[in-house]
Amino acid sequence: MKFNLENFTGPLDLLISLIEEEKMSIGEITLSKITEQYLAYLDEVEEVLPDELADFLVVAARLIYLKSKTLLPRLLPEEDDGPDLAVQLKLYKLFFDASKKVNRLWLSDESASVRIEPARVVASVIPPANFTAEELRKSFRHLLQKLQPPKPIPETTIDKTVSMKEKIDSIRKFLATAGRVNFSKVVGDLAGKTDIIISFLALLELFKQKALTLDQKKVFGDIIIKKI
Amino acid sequence: MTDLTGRIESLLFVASRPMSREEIGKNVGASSEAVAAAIDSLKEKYRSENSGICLIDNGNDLQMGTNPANREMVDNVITREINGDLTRAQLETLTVVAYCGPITRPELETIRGVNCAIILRNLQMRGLVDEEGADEGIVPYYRVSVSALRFLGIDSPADLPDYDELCDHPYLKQQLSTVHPNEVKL
Amino acid sequence: MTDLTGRIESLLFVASRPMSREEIGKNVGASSEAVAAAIDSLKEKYRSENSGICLIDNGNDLQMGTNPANREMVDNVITREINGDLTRAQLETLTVVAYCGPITRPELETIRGVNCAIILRNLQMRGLVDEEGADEGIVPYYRVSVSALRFLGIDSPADLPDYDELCDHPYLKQQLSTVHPNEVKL
Repeated sequence: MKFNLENFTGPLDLLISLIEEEKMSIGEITLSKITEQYLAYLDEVEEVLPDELADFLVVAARLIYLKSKTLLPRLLPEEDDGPDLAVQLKLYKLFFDASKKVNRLWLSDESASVRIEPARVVASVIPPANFTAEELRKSFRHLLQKLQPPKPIPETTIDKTVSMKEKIDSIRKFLATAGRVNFSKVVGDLAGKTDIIISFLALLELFKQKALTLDQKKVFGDIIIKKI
Repeated sequence: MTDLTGRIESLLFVASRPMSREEIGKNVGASSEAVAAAIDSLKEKYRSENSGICLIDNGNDLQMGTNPANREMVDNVITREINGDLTRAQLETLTVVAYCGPITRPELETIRGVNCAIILRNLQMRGLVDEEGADEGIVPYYRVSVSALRFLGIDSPADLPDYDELCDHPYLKQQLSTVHPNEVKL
Repeated sequence: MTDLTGRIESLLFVASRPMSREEIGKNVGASSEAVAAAIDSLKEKYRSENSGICLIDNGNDLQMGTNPANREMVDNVITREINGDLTRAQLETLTVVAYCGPITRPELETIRGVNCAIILRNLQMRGLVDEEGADEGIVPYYRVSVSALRFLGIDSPADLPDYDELCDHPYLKQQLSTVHPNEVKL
């Protein structure tokens, strides 16, 4: 499948199209269900890095947060959730729909025309009082100030990630052969941050499905995964 | 001289461009309150659906135009302006600015979930969106231009489909309340 | 479409010139009797002494104009449009045309980031900017006029302060390169 970020006007547009594909309504549950498709989508486009990718990643982070919240409802505090993604998306959808109506107005033949007052002969053209070479120079300097390019943002690369489905499969495979495995082994030595996030979500998903038990001896310690 | 309403009518007739309420006040020598009242009565005069002239108002600027319904006939005597299509991103941005304007860029970006700097510049270059306040050193805000309303064939943003429902939707208030003034990106 | 009276009102409004009853009839597609009746009701609409617009009728031709009672105010406004101080936006446009001319409108708008159609028209009307190439069917370009140079007391744009540094400043080049050609609407 070939994806192109430019097909979408932004991350919310992408979410709407994913939700419509699934024929679901906007809500936290739906969002958590399409998190994987959304991340898979971003995987596909990682070869091109348009400026807009940052906005797509912000939404990715919020989706992952929502997803982990649905998987572990009791473990995450409710406060400090930031703006509600579901509300934002519902609002966006209102304007998304309105824009189609606006487009019909735009394309319709009805539009107002204006008149141009015919030029009159003025007795004497006096140069405007503020029309001086110095004013022009000042105006140009002011314009250049506005055009000054912003400081470049430090570049970082996005880690190549696997999809959550792949990760779930790989955890199942580990467990099928060994019966128990450490989380550090599941993610591997070369895993990037996104990879770890996906692995963790996969783990939570399997835990929710009661496919395994989890044990962690101390905070931030390795997680031991056991088959049930 | 005629009364204030008549003077503003004369002024808008010869202006050949959108004129701000402030400029109108200066030209006719009246307070902003008096100008606002006179504009209201002028709008009343041209509101009828069979009026050949309409008064287009984006909340800041005003311009006189022909009734959009007469477009085809007007095309007989003047050259039709070419508007060109809007891209989906332009359309979406114009829609939010039209319904919610005057609106700041951070607010707009909260609604669209995406950086809007380039698209706003695009719309300004096409003359469809006006920027205000930048020269006064405040966070600039944007509103739909009189020309954009003209092309859409409506007199004011309030004539947009479902305007009342959208412009103060509870979701909108909730969403915009999350925008902090210090989040302004330049 | 509006009723006949409204159509004639639209027509006279945009025409900005006297129009014969015959021409009006042709454009609105109505018989001379119907046109005559509609003109009467239109005259009725604008007859009030406080109307800002009036209908001038020499028995054959009709023209829409401003109420003669407002003559002085209208004259002042138009004189100010031509002789008054340049607004900040006008000054900036004139500056870019002076330092970077000959320049096309899309280039100018890319640098300024706003639509410049109305401002360019005003600067041409003031005799400060000349348009070239429109007759040859190419994208017209603009340059500062000879009389503008004369007002400034210089012989050529190269005599403008810091000309060499500013006329092709890297920021301008960068700005011009950031715009995709298909986003520039003419």
